[in-house]
Amino acid sequence: MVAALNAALRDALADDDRVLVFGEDVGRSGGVFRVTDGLQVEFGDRRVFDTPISESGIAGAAVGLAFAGWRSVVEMQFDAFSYPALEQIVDHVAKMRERTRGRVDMPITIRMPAFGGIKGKEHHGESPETFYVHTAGLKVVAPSNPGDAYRLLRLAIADPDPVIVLEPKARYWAKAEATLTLEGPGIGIAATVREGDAATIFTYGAMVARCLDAAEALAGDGVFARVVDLRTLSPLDTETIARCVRETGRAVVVHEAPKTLGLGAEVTACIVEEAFDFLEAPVRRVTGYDVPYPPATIEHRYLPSVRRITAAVRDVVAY
Amino acid sequence: MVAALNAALRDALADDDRVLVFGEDVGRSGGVFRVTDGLQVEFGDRRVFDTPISESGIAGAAVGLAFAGWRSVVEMQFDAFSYPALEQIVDHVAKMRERTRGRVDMPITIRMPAFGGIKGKEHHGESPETFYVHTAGLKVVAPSNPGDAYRLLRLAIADPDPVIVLEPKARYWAKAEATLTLEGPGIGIAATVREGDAATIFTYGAMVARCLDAAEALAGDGVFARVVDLRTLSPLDTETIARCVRETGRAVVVHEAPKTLGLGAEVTACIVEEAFDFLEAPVRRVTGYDVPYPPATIEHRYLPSVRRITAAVRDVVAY
Amino acid sequence: MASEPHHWRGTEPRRVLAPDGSLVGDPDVGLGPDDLRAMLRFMLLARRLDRECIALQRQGELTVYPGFEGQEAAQVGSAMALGPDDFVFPTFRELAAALVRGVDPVQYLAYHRGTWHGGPYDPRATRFGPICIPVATQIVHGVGYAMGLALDGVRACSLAYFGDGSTSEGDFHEAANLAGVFGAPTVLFCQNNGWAISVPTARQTAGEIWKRAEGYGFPGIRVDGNDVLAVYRETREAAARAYAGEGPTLIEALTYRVGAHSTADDPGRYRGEDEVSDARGFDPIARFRSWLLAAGHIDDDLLAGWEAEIEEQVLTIREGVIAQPPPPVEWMFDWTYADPPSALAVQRSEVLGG
Amino acid sequence: MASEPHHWRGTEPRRVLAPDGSLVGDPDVGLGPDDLRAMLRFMLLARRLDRECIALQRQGELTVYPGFEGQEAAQVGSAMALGPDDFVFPTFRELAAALVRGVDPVQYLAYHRGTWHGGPYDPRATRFGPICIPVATQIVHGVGYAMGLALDGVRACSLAYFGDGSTSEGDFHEAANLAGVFGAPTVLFCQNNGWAISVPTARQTAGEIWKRAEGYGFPGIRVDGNDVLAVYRETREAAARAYAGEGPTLIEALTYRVGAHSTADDPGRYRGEDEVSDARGFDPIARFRSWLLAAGHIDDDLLAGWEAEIEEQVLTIREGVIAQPPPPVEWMFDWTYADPPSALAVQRSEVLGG
Ligand SMILES: Cc1ncc(C[n+]2csc(CCOP(=O)(O)OP(=O)(O)O)c2C)c(N)n1
Ligand SMILES: Cc1ncc(C[n+]2csc(CCOP(=O)(O)OP(=O)(O)O)c2C)c(N)n1
Ligand SMILES: [Mg+2]
Ligand SMILES: [Mg+2]
Repeated sequence: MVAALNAALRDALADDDRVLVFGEDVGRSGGVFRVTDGLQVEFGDRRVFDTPISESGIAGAAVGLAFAGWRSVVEMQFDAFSYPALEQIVDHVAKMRERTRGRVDMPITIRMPAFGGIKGKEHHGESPETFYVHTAGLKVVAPSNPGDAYRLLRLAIADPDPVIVLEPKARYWAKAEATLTLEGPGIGIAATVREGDAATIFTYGAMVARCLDAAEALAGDGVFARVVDLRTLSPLDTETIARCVRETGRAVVVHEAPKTLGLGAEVTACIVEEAFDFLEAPVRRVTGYDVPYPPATIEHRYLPSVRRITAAVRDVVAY
Repeated sequence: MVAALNAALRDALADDDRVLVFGEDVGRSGGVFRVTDGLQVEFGDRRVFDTPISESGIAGAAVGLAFAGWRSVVEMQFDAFSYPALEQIVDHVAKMRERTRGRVDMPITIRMPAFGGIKGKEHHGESPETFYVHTAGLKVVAPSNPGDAYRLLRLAIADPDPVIVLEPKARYWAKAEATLTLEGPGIGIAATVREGDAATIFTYGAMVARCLDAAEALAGDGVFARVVDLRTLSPLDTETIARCVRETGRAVVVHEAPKTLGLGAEVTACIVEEAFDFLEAPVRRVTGYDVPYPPATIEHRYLPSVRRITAAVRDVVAY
Repeated sequence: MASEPHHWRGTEPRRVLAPDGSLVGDPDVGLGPDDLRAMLRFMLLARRLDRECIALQRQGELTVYPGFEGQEAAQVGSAMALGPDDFVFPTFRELAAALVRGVDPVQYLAYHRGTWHGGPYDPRATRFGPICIPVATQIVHGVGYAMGLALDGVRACSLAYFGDGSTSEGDFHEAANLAGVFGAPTVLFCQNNGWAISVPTARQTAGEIWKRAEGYGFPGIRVDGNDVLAVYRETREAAARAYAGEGPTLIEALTYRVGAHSTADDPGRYRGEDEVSDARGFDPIARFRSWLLAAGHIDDDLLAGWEAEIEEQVLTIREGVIAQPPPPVEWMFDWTYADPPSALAVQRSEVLGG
Repeated sequence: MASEPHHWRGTEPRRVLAPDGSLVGDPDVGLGPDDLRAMLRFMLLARRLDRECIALQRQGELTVYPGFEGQEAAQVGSAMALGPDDFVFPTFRELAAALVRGVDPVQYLAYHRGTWHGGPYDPRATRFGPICIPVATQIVHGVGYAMGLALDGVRACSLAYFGDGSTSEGDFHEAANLAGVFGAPTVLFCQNNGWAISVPTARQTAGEIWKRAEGYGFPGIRVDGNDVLAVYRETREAAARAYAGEGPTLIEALTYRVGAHSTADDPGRYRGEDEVSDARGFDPIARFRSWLLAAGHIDDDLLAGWEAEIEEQVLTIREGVIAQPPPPVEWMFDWTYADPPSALAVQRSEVLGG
């Protein structure tokens, strides 16, 4: 996935000379995960540059640059390090278009390695999507594979509105062949990544692969679960969500973020609103727990496991 | 309510000489809403003091003061002005107890005037509860009347864990007689503020009064809606929520925050998990819209109105 | 003689005119008599309009309004020093600067009437950013904008206004540090008016604000913010450095907030009347007017003529403000996204449907 | 002679020992021969342990590890200058300081083994705060703690460590400004090691870090961070000022990060080997050792004896680290709240149930 993201940035820089890439360590070193590798050499240090450690400054500078007609693609080095920028993101990045009655677009892309699963240090495994999905004016995407990563990042950069791109760091090094192309579903469209009719598992990010594993395990027992990769977390693809529940009658939502007011709450509420009559069992949420993200040696007990996912699917199917 | 909050602070300062009150303009001027009126004169400027405009500094200083054995009650001058402190709140205030394996408590109370309805300026009408309810390690309360305000603020201050106190600014000047006492339900306990069996309206903050108006209007038409004031938003009183849905079969959630991943999503998910079999209609959410909080002259079109609430209740009842 | 405002203590500010209007520097700051007169006229209009706004608020025609009486020189002097391509990022208290920059006051006041947030005027056309409430956040925008100017190789700068209290925020620091690192063509313009709501500058910081600049590697300047000529000259020089690629300047303009923080504020709770009446002895308009009179650039007839004109101008503005209706409710939805998601369209029709 | 690290340019730092170990100041910093020897021994232990940790990481026994080779004097000198009641708020790179403060290295390294977050040791007992990753946030804690000391009238101070890169964050500024306003008894101790991951100090800020202090109204000091005696003396004086109620001090200690940012980092991508080998010419241990030898405080026998002892000590630590099992999974739930809500108890039993 790193290569796909890198290609997306390269192509965006090449296609539109108003695109800038900046953030901490994105220039010379090419980013701590090498997502920006080689870009500074190729496009020069005017367009790809390192900043001081200053997340609020980075987000705020992107706002000012937008006033000056630039299209910033900024990196927050890790999920939790976007928190110092929250005021700028909520008060200005998200609201500036409204505040100026459409006169000033905020074509800002805020990338960050997100979620856990890499035995990282504290504050390196956060799932911050709730903060951004709840904030009107932002879009939020979370690709799970290289093809989506390429396309969604490019669409994010091209979007006149600010887009938060949550890159599942646990999938950065996942090997997968992919044609990198702009063709394909846009922001806001979920993908059914495995067919099934017993229940639908809604998920995103690194949990997509895990849910596929769970579905495979279940299939061995004759339980055929559909898996939907939401891909875009805001706006949610409520149509696909409702359709799948109408078709399968049962739903499980899987994510790494803590349960309370994690995205699963919104997906559940949406199912209730849009497909109540078709719902044959309570929606089950298989999520991180309502605790701080735990240390490396026990993070696997925090993250939704194949066992927990399959158990939840069996539960709703047996309901 | 201002008087009740003021009394709670005064009594807490008097009862425990490790309690400190600080924030922007809380000392000499007594706070922009006068919640801290007179406290500096009474307890001196060692214990009640003004700070520079530095929300992250205020929250972070409270963390350091907790290490030194002090119990800080800090004010964020308005809801949106807590955002610059988010990193300190999420990374440290909420997590420090866990990070130190229980060796260092964080008895920090973060008060803020919250929600809209006072024709305020931009960034003065935010409903930030989602950010705090989603954050493990915090408790969140939102009293709707003077009695609860007094008790919950005192309990928050006495709590060994950090508590966010969202004070519904639109109710600051509401006239209501109340005995101010510590006796009564603790943090985590909702209140049924009006009986009814046709449906339950779950709400909190300034919307409690509005929901009561709506229930009154509905009662005129023979529709008897129960109204539950959640009072504590984290941890949610899931028992009361589930019991009410079991008893009334129908639910509406009302809040000012935008719909997507507002608290209504969690309440809905909780209902589905705990009372699915009793649910006779989809849960309806009557909330702020998924837009930035609007300017004063149209905020009444954004906030849940009696009309929108009654319509939703009629909908679920007729379902 | 009345004593200087408390926060003026310390390093002597740069001056052209002494508080009594006498010359202590070179009055040739690069402005001809017409410009000098225009400067005073802007200050007079600003003061009159400011008072009118307070009246409008009391009459229920505006929501909470933040007056700026006493700060006319700081705002008019700095705003006049900018060129047409320069871009201003204001706080919520820069109506005087907005007037100078040609922002339509009725549109500006739509903000305080509660008919729109941010910039009801066109920030691009006026090169005057949206009104900004979360203190210090706009300074970062100013720096980002300036970085953009530098990338484009445009000979222009940005200027962000902010108060003494705002300098305590992390965003002040991040903005200043970024400006230094990127050599951004920007002016960080602090109106130190002695108070941040109820907190005096001395409880806001233990240092002098202009001195912070050295730590960021660029010049810091302390100017008498009630001396419009000095403000003009220092801002102009800062802008000139920016144009020349010499990077940012921090200007601390010492001024005084004569009125309340806003119409919702009661300064009687935290400061004495003496302080305010003392400060009136340093009035920026009186100072400049007395020098202009002495220098023969204006006379009483001209002033009387202006007074009548300004009355009329303010009346027109007043009427314009009062005539502003609330915005169509669908505006709430129409600019959140360039291309609104379908769920938002549903919410929009719910509102319009009733 | 090798050239000085790039970021040492500018104001000459305070020194007792020149880089070659010769005296350029008064070596009587208030330490007797035993203390001086202890100082060197801590530095030697720290370096040996640091290298062991890197080995442990390579062997899969630790998660990502941030080495501190080259910074031993900055850490040991400053930590030794503190009294038992003083409280340290570290970053993630202060293992050497932790050793001096008596933190059990096995418990400390539990953090890097991934068995617990924050402070696996007891921060209260050791007066050494939890390891802190979000840069600059701990500086604010140091200031808050110091405010608490002042309220209690205790004769003690806090000291927060942070890097050059961390000074770009808003929290650095808010901490420093609060410290100034409240006259907090605290030491803001910057280890300027020239790099923040891949970004050199010159791209982090255009100013000199120690100069920031003036803007906050308290003293700023630039010290040669590879001169352990100077570091000790300056920190001790800063602490003494704090004890005496004279408020905060900002210390910029010029040092150099000889190794990678962490075991996950590849410095070959952004800096040349020349720079590193040049910097080795300013090694803090060699400098101090050579002076101690010359002054007759140590001899080769003693050093040889230490070497053997340290090998053994490090072996014991190594074994202790490797012996550490993952924590019981329920720990995940046991300290989130003093009094966990019932929903969390349900989650806890779900985990324990399988
Ligand atoms: C982030 C943030 N915190 C708090 C406030 C509330 N507030 C509004 S104005 C103000 C005082 C600002 O003082 P100063 O910067 O000196 O500007 P002045 O009001 O004097 O023009 C405060 C605290 C705010 N607007 N933004
Ligand atoms: C708020 C925040 N942003 C980004 C990071 C990622 N990060 C970890 S260490 C580091 C560099 C720190 O540099 P410096 O302060 O000089 O300390 P050093 O690593 O040199 O000891 C960065 C950017 C972080 N930990 N916290
Ligand atoms: Mg001010
Ligand atoms: Mg460094």
